[in-house]
Amino acid sequence: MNPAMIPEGAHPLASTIARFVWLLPLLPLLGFLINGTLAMLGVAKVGPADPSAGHGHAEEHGHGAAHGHDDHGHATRHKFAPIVSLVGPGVLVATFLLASGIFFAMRGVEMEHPYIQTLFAWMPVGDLQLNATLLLDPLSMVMIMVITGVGMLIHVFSVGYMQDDPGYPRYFAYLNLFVFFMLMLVLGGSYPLLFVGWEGVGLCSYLLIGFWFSDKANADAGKKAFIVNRIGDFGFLVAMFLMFANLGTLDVQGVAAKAAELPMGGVIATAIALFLFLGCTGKSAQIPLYVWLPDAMAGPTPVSALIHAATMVTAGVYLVARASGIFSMAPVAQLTVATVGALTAFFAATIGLKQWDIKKVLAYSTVSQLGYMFVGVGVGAYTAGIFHLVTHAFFKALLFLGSGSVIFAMHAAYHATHNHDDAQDMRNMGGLKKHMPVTFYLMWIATLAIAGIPLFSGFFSKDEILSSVFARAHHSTLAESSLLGIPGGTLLLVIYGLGLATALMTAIYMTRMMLYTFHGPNRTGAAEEPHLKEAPWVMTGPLVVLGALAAFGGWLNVPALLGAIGPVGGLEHWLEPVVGEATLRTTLGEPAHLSHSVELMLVSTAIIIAVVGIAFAVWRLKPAALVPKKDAPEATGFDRVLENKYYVDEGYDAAIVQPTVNVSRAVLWKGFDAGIIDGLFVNGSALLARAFGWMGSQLQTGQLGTYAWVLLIGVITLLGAFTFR
Amino acid sequence: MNAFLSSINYNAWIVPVLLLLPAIGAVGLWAHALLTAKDPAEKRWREVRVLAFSFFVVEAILSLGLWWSLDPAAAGWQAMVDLPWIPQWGVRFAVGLDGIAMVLVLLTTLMMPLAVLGSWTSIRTKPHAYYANLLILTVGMLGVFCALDLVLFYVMWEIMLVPMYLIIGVWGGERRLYAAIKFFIYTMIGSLLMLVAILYLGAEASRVGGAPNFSYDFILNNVHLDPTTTLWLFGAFALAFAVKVPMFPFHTWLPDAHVEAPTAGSVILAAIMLKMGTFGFIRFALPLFPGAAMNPSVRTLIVALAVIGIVYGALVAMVQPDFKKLVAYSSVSHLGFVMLGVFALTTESMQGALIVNVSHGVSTGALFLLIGMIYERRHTRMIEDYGGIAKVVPIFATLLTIVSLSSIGLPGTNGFIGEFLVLVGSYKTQPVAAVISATVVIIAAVYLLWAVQRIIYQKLAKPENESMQDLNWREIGLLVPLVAAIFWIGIYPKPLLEKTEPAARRLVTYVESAAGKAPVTASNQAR
Amino acid sequence: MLVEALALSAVLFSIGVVGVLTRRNAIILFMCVELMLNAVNLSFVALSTLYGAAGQVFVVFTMTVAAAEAAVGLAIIIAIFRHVKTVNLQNINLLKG
Amino acid sequence: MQPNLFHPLAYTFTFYFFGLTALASAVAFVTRKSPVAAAMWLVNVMFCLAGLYVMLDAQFIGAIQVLVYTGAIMVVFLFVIMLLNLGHVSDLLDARGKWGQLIGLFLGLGLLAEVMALNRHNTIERMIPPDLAAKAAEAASRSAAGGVIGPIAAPLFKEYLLAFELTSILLLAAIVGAVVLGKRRTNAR
Repeated sequence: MNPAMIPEGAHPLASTIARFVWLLPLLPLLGFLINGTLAMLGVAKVGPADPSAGHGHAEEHGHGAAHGHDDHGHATRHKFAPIVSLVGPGVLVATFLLASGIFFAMRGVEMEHPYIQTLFAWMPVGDLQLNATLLLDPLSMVMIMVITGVGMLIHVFSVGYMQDDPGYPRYFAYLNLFVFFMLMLVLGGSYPLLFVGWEGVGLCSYLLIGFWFSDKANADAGKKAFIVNRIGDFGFLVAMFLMFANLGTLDVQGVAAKAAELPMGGVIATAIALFLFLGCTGKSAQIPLYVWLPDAMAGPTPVSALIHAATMVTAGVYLVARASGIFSMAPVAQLTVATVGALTAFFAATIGLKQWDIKKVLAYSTVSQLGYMFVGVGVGAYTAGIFHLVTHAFFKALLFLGSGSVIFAMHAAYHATHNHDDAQDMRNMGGLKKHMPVTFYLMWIATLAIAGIPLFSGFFSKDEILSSVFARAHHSTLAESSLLGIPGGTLLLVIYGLGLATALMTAIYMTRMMLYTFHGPNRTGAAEEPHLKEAPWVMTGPLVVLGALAAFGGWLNVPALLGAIGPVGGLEHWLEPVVGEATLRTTLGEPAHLSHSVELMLVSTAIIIAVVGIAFAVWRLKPAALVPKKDAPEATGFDRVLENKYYVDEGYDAAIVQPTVNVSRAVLWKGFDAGIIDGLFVNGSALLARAFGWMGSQLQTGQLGTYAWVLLIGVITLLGAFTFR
Repeated sequence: MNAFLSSINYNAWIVPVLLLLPAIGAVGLWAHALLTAKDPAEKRWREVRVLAFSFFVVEAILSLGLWWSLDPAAAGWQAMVDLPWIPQWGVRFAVGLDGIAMVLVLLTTLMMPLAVLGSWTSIRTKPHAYYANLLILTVGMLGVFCALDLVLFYVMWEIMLVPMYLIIGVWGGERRLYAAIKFFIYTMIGSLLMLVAILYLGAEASRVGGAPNFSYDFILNNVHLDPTTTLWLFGAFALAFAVKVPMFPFHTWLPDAHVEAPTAGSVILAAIMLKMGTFGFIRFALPLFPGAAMNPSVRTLIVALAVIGIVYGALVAMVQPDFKKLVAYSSVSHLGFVMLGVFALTTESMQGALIVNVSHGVSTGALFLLIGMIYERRHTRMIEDYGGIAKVVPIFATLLTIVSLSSIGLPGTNGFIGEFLVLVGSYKTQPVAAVISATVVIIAAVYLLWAVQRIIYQKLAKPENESMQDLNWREIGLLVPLVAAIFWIGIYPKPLLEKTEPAARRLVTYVESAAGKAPVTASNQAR
Repeated sequence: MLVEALALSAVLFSIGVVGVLTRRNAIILFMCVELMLNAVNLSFVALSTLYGAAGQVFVVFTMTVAAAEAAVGLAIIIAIFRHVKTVNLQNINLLKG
Repeated sequence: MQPNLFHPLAYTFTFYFFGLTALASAVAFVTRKSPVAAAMWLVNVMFCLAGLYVMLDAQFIGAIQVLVYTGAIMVVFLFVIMLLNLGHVSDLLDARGKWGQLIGLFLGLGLLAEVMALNRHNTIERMIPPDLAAKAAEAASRSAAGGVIGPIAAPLFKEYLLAFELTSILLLAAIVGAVVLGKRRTNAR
């Protein structure tokens, strides 16, 4: 047992409601089981006793085939829809209430040590005594609140968005299963249990991206997401082997304690940290494994909001924060994380500038913002990273759900006039503020937040990250170490520069999206325009709540400079017991502080960047000049490169996927397996035996002459043996 | 439960009964064939099905007692029966079980009824012979797991071959003869070498102990060979088992045998018969020749072959057009894991190997049953003949997804536990091999998901697929226990691990200690 | 004179063998065989001068055998001739396996 | 070997004479185109052999040779040749191609060489006892009880009686065989 963990019973939380923490993941699991059975009952029809006997005649399967038609059509609402609408979101509401209960219990208690709850002995093998343990501490509490909170809102939104979908119960079953696995990930007390959640969410994203599986593109996108995630999981697995082999334990607490004893910047700590980060790049879509996230937009929009914006993709950031004990011992690894984060942020932002599909814009914006978070946790400012994670969850979920209601309206319009145009392309939108005022205003709040306009949540979290990067550039373990020859200090400054550039571009492409979708003339088409109307209240309700959170989210962790607004450093204080020690270790003992004037200068540059970005976009972009997608001109030059996302997908496909497939087909299977082993040895030896047989048979020509010859040759050889003996 | 078992003196008679019951069953079927010669074929077919199934069910129920009656911690053999069989040659009918063998025996006895149920409606020609073959096959397999006498082991090893040859050869697919002959000759060549090695050991034992003696314990404790002979004998045993595993270069019989075998045949072949090879290594090759097994060059060779087998099997599986061949190559990859686990020689990796053994049996057995079901409906195994059938056969699609995920090794299912333990365990002694084998986590996801997607997702293009029937209650009842096992081993493998832990730990310490010292002074610690 | 007799016997035997190998006519083939038999008889007789009359007795036996063989052989040739109108061994391959 | 009046030169001369003629006619026999000529040369060979037998003290065998071999067997051969009208020359092409003859000849010589090589330790010379001439003379002087045929007839009917009877059965079988084979099939298949 790890010394740091005090026995379970004695923990202050044990007496409070927190002891029902195991109920948190259980509720969504129950939701999944109920919805799952409802989905099966609705669709399945058990076959006859003798399967091969009678072929089902067409009409008997009529109803089966009927509901297989176009998924968005106005099929009859699924017969179990009412029950599912209650169970699905209901389970989330219950979980959220329990979570807030635990949250308030935790606020009233001094959380020196995490609350460990052992469920059962999972893998008791040799000296790997692995138990299924849940670990509840301030960090996982924050994540639980985000998951259940935002998750609940998105479930409610989905009731409206997916109301006419024939796979309605199946959708909520998967969504509940996702929340279950996400909670397992966050509550995992040991890395393998965390890994169960880690791959579980990967599975759910596979199922949900490929939800409308009858279309090959969606199924492919799901498969691609799962496989790229698996590449990341390979890294996670190897990290676990390293931990077990070198540190002897796989429990989160144990590993952190043992890591502290390792030499600073030692090979083991760096290796474990780097492999863990490989896992994070897979799950949180950083370079080089970000390719799956844009394709993941093939799934329903609420899924993109929940999984590919708010929760799953932030799992990587959570893992780095959770393993802060190891990362803080490996400055080189930290620098790698920060650099990759900054590069991804910048790279994704450039692509985002030229995307036409509204969800693709938001997807690349997510990849970019995730890069920001990794910069935060990479430089050891775990609180800043987590703070940006939380605020990002609010405004990005709002943006996605907003785009969801836009798409919902566009679909309704196109469906009314049986027009099969692309409902997600901004070039077919325009001037929607007249038709969807609520969504319009809320989307502007989110845009201002993400751009970093002061008093909105984005400003506080983004500024916190940038200032912590600047602070550590002068005085931290990172500044002293170096990566690939570049000294840490200059590298951090470069990262700071990239951060500012990304902030500028974020402001530009977000305003571009707003202008093209809501402002300027309407391009949907004269017939369709009257059908464009605001989404029902069940969808706009959650938008309003998210809008409030996006606006006032900054209040959670007000920087000292603007102390007047609210409690200074709320989140900082909250996460202190979990990541405090690791943060101090990176900043050489005393907390990083900047002189008043430097901080003022940083804040003002950030504000100027945001304002300039928005102004530049408003001034340069002319929504009126846009034409609908079907007659839009082919992009040329660098725009085309950006639009086709630097041809990275095609590059991967040509460089890795096709060669492996072709090599394994031509060389390994046909060449080696069928060719050498089968052809040469197995069938070859059979051929040899047959050849000898044939030679023998040639002697039996039936002619006396031949026999005489053979006879004589025998005699001669015999005599020869005697003569030469 | 234990009280009841000991009251009926369960341990004393269970193993011989387990071996004899199927034999009696086979005779019974033969008698049934004679008696009802005149009845219409349909009626006889239904009767013999039920008769055979009842024999297998009785066998399974009887064997369940093993789970409680065997105390895994006790050293030495359990449920031991030792009768003289051929006194002149010193061959005894010695059977007994330990933790490892018991788990595999249970896997066999519980898998057989499912396999029979799997081919309930698909086998109509000459049913009596078919089910008699399955019964004799069970005798062979159980005999191999329980044998404690080398000659008895060899006899059972051969008994196992003939029925399988007939099953593939008579009730198989188009190229069944080629596949059956190839399977037979491949295994036969391997096992002949083993016979030579067994006889050599017997001779050596008679030189040491006076009379010729093939008993496993006697040879284990008293026969000490110089390093070179140990290497040669180990080579002979290893070849026979390598063909059976199948390890990398000797695996080409598996895809053909699987593709051509009928559903029950390939289920048994995958679920149980492939475990003979690995069980052979664990029971015979390692303990009898620890010196050779610990010899660094031999060990690196076998680990290298195992790793190649893992990655090669996965890569080749990716490009197979035929779904059954794809699963066959995936078996090569999974069993490569077992070999890696066995030869990494740490308790975790050995335990992991045993779990992969069991979980591969469950998942691949279920996969083959599923393939058999759609084969019965559409009579084609080619992946592109399907597409989008999730809409038409949702139950099948859900079950196929669950079983494929367990075969990929998704955490929470049985595949993950086995693979994780093998990799974590073998990282300590074979770090490079473990990391390379870990990459197969990706390739496994690629080949199975790609195949599953092309079968159940995408557009429902082909008209024949639209009229497919979903699974009937028999088929669902058949798969439910397997899916339950998948999640049980995945979430709460503790009871299974406890059964095999002591035996695995003893094996690892014995091999390491025995190989460490020169063979002459090997301490004859009880098995 | 023994050595010369045996040498002559060997030469005659070889000529007989060459005859068997080169000729295709069944009758001539037979005659060559007869020649080989005579060569053997010669060596028997030559050696019987050393080892007593047993050799000559044996020659008597070989002669009877030769006679029997010639009779049956010629009968076969006639039978074949009646079928295929030729005794050229080239085309007679009824023995083909 | 019979001491005779103009021993040893005359004896050797006649021996060589018979030997060489036998050899020449054997070669001629093999190379003749027409079977009839071949048969005649074979008869000549047999006559020379008969002469040699007589010179080697095997008078009875010489007589039998002339009587049985040349008289009976060769006559049957000629008879069959005439019966099947095989006499015409065209049959020579029955001999194998040029290559076939060359290889046949080469193999015959090879066989001859090997037989001669067997004698490289002149085993035969060492077999001849030094006093062979004296012993033969002494045996000849003792007038054989049954005359010249006695020494053959005695063992024929004593030690080799069984063999003798068997040969008679063999001859019977041969006759029956020849008759059956020779008979014209009335119901020709």
